[in-house]
Amino acid sequence: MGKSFSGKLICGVALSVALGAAGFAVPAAAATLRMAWSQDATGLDPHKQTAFSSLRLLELIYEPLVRLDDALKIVPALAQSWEFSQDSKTLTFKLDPDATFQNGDKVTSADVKASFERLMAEETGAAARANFLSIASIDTPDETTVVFNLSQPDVPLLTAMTNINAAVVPASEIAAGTIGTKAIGSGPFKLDKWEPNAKEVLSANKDWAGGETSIDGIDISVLPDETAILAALRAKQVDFALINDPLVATLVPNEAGLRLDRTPVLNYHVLQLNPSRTPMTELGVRQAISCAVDRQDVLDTALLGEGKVTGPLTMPAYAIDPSQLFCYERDLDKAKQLMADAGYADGFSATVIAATGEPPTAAAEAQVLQSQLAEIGIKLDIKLMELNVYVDTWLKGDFDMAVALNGGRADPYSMYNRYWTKAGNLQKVANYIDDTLDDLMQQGRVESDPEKRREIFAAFEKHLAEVSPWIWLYTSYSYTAQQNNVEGFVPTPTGSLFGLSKVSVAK
Amino acid sequence: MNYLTRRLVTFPLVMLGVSVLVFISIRLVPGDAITAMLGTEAGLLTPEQRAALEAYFGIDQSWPVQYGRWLLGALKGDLGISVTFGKPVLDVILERFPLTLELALLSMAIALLIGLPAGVFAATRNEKPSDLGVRIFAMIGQSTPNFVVGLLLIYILSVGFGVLPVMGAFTPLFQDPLENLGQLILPALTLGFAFAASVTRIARSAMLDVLSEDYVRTARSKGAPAMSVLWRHALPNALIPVVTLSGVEFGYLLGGAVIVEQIFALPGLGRMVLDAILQRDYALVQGSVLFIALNFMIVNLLVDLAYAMLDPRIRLGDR
Amino acid sequence: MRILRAIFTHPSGRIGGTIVGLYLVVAILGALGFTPHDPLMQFRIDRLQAPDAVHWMGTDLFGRDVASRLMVGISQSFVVAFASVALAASAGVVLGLAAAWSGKGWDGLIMRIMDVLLAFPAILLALLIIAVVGPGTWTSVMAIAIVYTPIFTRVVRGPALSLKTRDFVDAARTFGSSRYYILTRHLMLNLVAPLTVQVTLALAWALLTEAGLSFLGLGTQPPASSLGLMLSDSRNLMEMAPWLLVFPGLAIMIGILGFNLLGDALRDILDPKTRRVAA
Amino acid sequence: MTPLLSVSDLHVGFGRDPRASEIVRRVSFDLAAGETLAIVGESGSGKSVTALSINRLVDYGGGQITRGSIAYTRADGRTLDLAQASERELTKIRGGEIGMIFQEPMTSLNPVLTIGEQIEESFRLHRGLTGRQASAAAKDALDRVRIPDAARRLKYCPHQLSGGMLQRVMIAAAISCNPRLLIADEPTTALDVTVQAQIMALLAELKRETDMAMIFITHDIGLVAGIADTVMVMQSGEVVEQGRLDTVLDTPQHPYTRHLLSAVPHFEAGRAARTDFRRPDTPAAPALKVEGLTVRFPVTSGLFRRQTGAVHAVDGVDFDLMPGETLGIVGESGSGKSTTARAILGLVPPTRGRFSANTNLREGQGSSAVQMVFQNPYASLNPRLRVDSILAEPVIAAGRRVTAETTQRMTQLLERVGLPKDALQRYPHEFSGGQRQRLCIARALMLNPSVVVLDEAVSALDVSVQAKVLQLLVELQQEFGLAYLFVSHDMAVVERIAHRIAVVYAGRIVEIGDATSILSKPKHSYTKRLIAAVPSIDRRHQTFDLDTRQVPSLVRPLGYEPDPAAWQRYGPDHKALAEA
Repeated sequence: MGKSFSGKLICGVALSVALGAAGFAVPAAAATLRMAWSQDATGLDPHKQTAFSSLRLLELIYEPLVRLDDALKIVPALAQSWEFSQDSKTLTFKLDPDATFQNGDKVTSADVKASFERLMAEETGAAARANFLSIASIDTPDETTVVFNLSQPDVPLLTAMTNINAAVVPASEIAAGTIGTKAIGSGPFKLDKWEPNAKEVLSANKDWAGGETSIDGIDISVLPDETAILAALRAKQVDFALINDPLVATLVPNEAGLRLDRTPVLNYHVLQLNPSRTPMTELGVRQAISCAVDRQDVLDTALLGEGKVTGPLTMPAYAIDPSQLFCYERDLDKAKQLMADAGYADGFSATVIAATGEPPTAAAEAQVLQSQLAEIGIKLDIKLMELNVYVDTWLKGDFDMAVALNGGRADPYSMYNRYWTKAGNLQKVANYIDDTLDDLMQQGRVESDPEKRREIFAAFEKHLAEVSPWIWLYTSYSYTAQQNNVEGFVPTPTGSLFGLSKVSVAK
Repeated sequence: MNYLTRRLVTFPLVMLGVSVLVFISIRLVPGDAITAMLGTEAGLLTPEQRAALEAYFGIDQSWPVQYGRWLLGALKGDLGISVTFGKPVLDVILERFPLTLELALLSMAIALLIGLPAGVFAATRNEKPSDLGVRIFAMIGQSTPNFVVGLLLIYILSVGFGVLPVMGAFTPLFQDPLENLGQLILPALTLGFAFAASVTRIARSAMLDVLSEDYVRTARSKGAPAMSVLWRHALPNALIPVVTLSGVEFGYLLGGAVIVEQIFALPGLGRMVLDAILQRDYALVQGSVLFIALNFMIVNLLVDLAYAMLDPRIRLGDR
Repeated sequence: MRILRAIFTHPSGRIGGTIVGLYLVVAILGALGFTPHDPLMQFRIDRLQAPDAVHWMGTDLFGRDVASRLMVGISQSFVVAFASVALAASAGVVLGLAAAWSGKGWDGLIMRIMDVLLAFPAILLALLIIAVVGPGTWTSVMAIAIVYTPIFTRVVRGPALSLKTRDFVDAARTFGSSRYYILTRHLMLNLVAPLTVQVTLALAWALLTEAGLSFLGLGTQPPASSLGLMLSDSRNLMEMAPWLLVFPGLAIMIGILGFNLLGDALRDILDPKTRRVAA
Repeated sequence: MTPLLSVSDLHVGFGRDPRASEIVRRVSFDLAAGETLAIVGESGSGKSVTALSINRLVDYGGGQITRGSIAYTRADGRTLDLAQASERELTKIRGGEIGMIFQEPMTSLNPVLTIGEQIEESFRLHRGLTGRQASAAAKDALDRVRIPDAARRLKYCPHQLSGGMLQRVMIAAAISCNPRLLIADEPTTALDVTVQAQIMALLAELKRETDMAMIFITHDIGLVAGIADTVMVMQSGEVVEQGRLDTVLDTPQHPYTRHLLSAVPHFEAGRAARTDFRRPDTPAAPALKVEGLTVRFPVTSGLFRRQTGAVHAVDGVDFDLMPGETLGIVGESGSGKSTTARAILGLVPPTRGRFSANTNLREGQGSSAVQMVFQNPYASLNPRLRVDSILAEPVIAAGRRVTAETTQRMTQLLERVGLPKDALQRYPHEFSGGQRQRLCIARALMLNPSVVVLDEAVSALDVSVQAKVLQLLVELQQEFGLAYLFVSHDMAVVERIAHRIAVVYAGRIVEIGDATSILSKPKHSYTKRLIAAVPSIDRRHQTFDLDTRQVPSLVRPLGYEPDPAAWQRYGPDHKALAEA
């Protein structure tokens, strides 16, 4: 009777294999770009969404007035030109007369005004509002001219306007209350279909004022496991992919036919200390921690060296060579001395929080830091938290130390005013401020001369590194992996995928 | 039937318990829809902005009020609106359910097709080498975490053969059966592997028990040939524990195979609930957990019906 | 000790018993710190070394010795598995006995509550519990225990209901024995056999569940190690350093195999019904 | 003429090394066509293994024929050695030429198949019948075993029929293909006396109708007296005596045969009743008095379990029991005799009625004055407790401390019931059935009770052990002045121990009085039927009449009350329920 069993068994297996093989995808050379990422957008309202993953999608659909290019220079988007008044208190934009929304309507100054008013209205609940508080009123002298009247000089405002959170949306959609449910922008792609956490289908916007895209559309699949993304690339199932985990990204170049692009990004990895908690209240202790951390070693271990040690300022225009900063060369003796001077010769215990998988290297970073700080007697207890729990804890400032990946901006003021000004919204997270920091920030805000600004912020950076409320570690890369036949993608340090509008897929 | 009706009466009670449990536990988890959407940027919100968002997400009222409102809606068939999908929860669930159902059915089919013959075969070879072989294979199946199986399958197929089923998408069965099967076969094999192992073990031990029963001896005394003894007399009696196990496993699978869906990027129920929890989409979590619980209980009911079909003592007696 | 002898004369019991015994020894050695290297010591220069004479199972991303971490990981996984199963079994015994003995109202209430827990998707239940309390060894223990409690309650209640009608319980009632005496001496003592079997099988499942939770980042917290955590940490390094996946993978498979074999053997030994089959 | 079956020097072993563990040794016998051989023996004698070796079912139980031959003459005259036959040949012979019926009809039929399917199977296998032909044949087969309404019963499943009916179905299936040999392995042991009589009558009739040979295996030598031509007595795997029925019964040669015939209780129609107790003429305080005991179980239906009726398990039972006296309560399964006993011990709540032991204890509570010994010594001792804990339990339950004195009493009692001294430190499974029942008796006596309720206390024991335990009970009664309430279905056993007898039928006492009087001159029709059904060696070659009456249903509508009992007196201590 054994025979008939095994017979059935073999039949069953053969059948399923046959069925399986038939269903396997054949790599197709369509003009539609097949793309994969592991984290999906969480919503469609460009004013409200702040997650990187949402911004990546919305940047393809909506447009701001101006945008940043790959060198972080401000270039036209919806606006063809702009200028600050002499006193830096008015900012005037000229809109592209060809710009149209995907519903066919022209993009007018009224849409811009309505968009910014929506952004500024408290009932909208837009977090980005904090960056535009200096806007006092908006005038629309004609269809293509918008004038922003500012309550005080605000040089970083223009940089803030490059963010997709300042996207221009149709006034009619605002009135209809459909922002966030329908995505009608003026950008290079139209969103045809969105299944959250599964896939997006985008098609090229033929009427885009920015020119013609060379692909017909983009099919985005959400593959939550990045090894699966790699497998899909290998099987030529995906043309283009975003990769977060350096451990996975470094495997891409080994594969013939695949290319990996990496761009340094503005976001920075940091060990946040909480200076409101003893013993981090002591300057000596914070400095000791800064001296005890070997930033390059953390980078080499947790990220396999994929990144660059950085000070507080990550944008090339302002960043200074880290070697000029306080204790960027590891100095254990100094660290021990500082600890002893602060009265903690025997060290202390503290808890460090980190988010699971956000960034993917968080747990590894925490472990290396734990091992390094153990050498000066600091016993760290690692607490990994689900991202939301982490955010909640972080916002309450309820931690001794936190391993974090914080967002960077092209302008130092917009990047840090929330933390290192006396009125900063996130002072309760930063828990440290002194007059020097606040003064320098206020100066930097109103100064429009680039050279003077650079000096102000160099002083700011040095001081910040010296008082060490946080231990800045390094910046990492954003990775895009692609088949060799995908051409023309230009990445930017903001991680934007806007470059996809220039991409073509060779047959 | 009496027994079944009584089971049906307890349905609403259990559902009520599940709904209270999920309602409270999801709200006890730190973080809410606002932090889920904004991340650390939520710290930039003014109190007014926060209040506006709370009202928008429907979390501005006290828990009892929220629960009452939700329950009233649920009784009318309205499970609320998912904030991540911007659609009624029920629509979202029903979109994801076909995949989960099909995956569960497919894995069960694989499991039964392999497990049942293997178990019966092993039982007839009790303690002989071939029996030991089947048992060890079964145990390996049971003892390998399914994410290991899944990752290995993907790795071997993509590196070794350069082929891979399309991931991240789901084509409904009736639209393109071949593509549909291609998408589901690997996850189904991954799930079916462990499931088949359990079926093999249960079927083997149940068959061993039944083969020592008096009525099997009676059948032999009537001159029934070995095959008839095995399939006609013994198997129907040995099926009850197999049905129990299959029911339980199937019930669990209908709740979505979170890890396997994650690895194979399948838009199934399990991943949807996981994402809903991570994004604090309260209405979606509540609705889908309730839906999963309902499925589980319906499957249990079906298992009871299957018992009745298999065993006249249950069919005809009033338990 | 009779039972030990019985296990080691049973063919699959011998294999299972040996495996579990070996693992226990390794776990105890690991817990006591008798490992080839310090499992937490990071030799970061030697990171991702393939197995060699110094590091028998290679080193991980931090240059830690995989063999040492495996030993500690086994003991950690065992602690989670044993503690959660012990908790679930005790809760199951108390609830199952209470339900079986008191009957009617209480029985209904307890079993409905168990139905609620059973109907709740298990992994989500564990996930929610961990999210509320925060991850950690004891949270995992609690979460796994809560998931398994209804199963143990059912395992206890069934036999307890039938034991309740057995002659020796009737006999005890004719003497007027107290409820406590009957529950402890007549019911509980006789539940030891079915419970033992269920416990060994649940241990195997608990090991798997711990691995699954770690895969989702909710299990044991680094730098401590557990089999599941080692496996999930290694998944993105699978190609660069396959030994990181292979050794913990084999360890978990063989461990679960051991528990399953032992469970099967105990079932044969303790269950008079299958004993008859063997005769 | 060659015999139908000729077994010579049969050895059967079990386990990994069958030769080392032989259960059956040196068994030889011949059986001619149409003859009946009875194999008699106690448990472990190898009688069942011998029978199972003939159709080689022993192979499936892990056994193996290690030596000897089983020459079977087939219908065409060829002889086949079944001990060497291939499985293929055996499948043809099983069912087709050799039929078999088993002890437990309840478990020997497949619960998931209908009666019809199971009978049809034989026709399909051996006669090649299918479909309607097969069902017609199955219906005929049921008719043959006198099952009324056969066509409808074919669709029944086993659990819908009573044990007696099922055994007839078994017989129908076994003889459906007119086998030349029928092996019956204790076919009536699990059945009530009257049902047993019916089955025996059926077998006898079938034997007359066909030319079928039969091997009848039993532990009850009295049972075969009516049916066997030759008898073979087995003990510990070997044949100790064999010969013609009369020869063996009248002039037994082997001591074991003699022991079986003499020491084992056989029914003697009241001649063997005890006479060592006389009720005092003047009214004295009874050890136990039961008045109007009624136990009803609610019958519910519908969603909300509304009560729609009641099972009248015990309906107005009265009796009293004097110190030093045994009252035997006799009846068949479902008659309410066990429920009566359990109600007295407080294990089931009585609906009505009073009973008082001669100590003032609360009703319905277990009391130390009344103790109980259960039927199954394997089930009534907690397998996980040591004997000392088991014996200590009543003492602890009574709220007393376990002292040196207690231990002393344990040892004394163990010695008194005939158990070794070291028994205290052992577990129940280390004892044989008889020893365990002695343990139960010792436990019941721990608190010096005045009344002991013995519920089928010797029914599960081997016949020769029964006799010894009965003897012990009698001795203990005389020694401690105990009153026994002895519940049993076995008339022969009751005869040996009871001073008075109460016959219970459908929840009521139908006849009560002096044991000798009732057993020798039964008055109630049910008592008469019961006594007529008891097999005995005295009733050699006597055939039983077929009687297919069923016990009436005890379910009554809500609020039903039976008529008050109308007694008719037949002597100083003998009364029976008046019959319509």
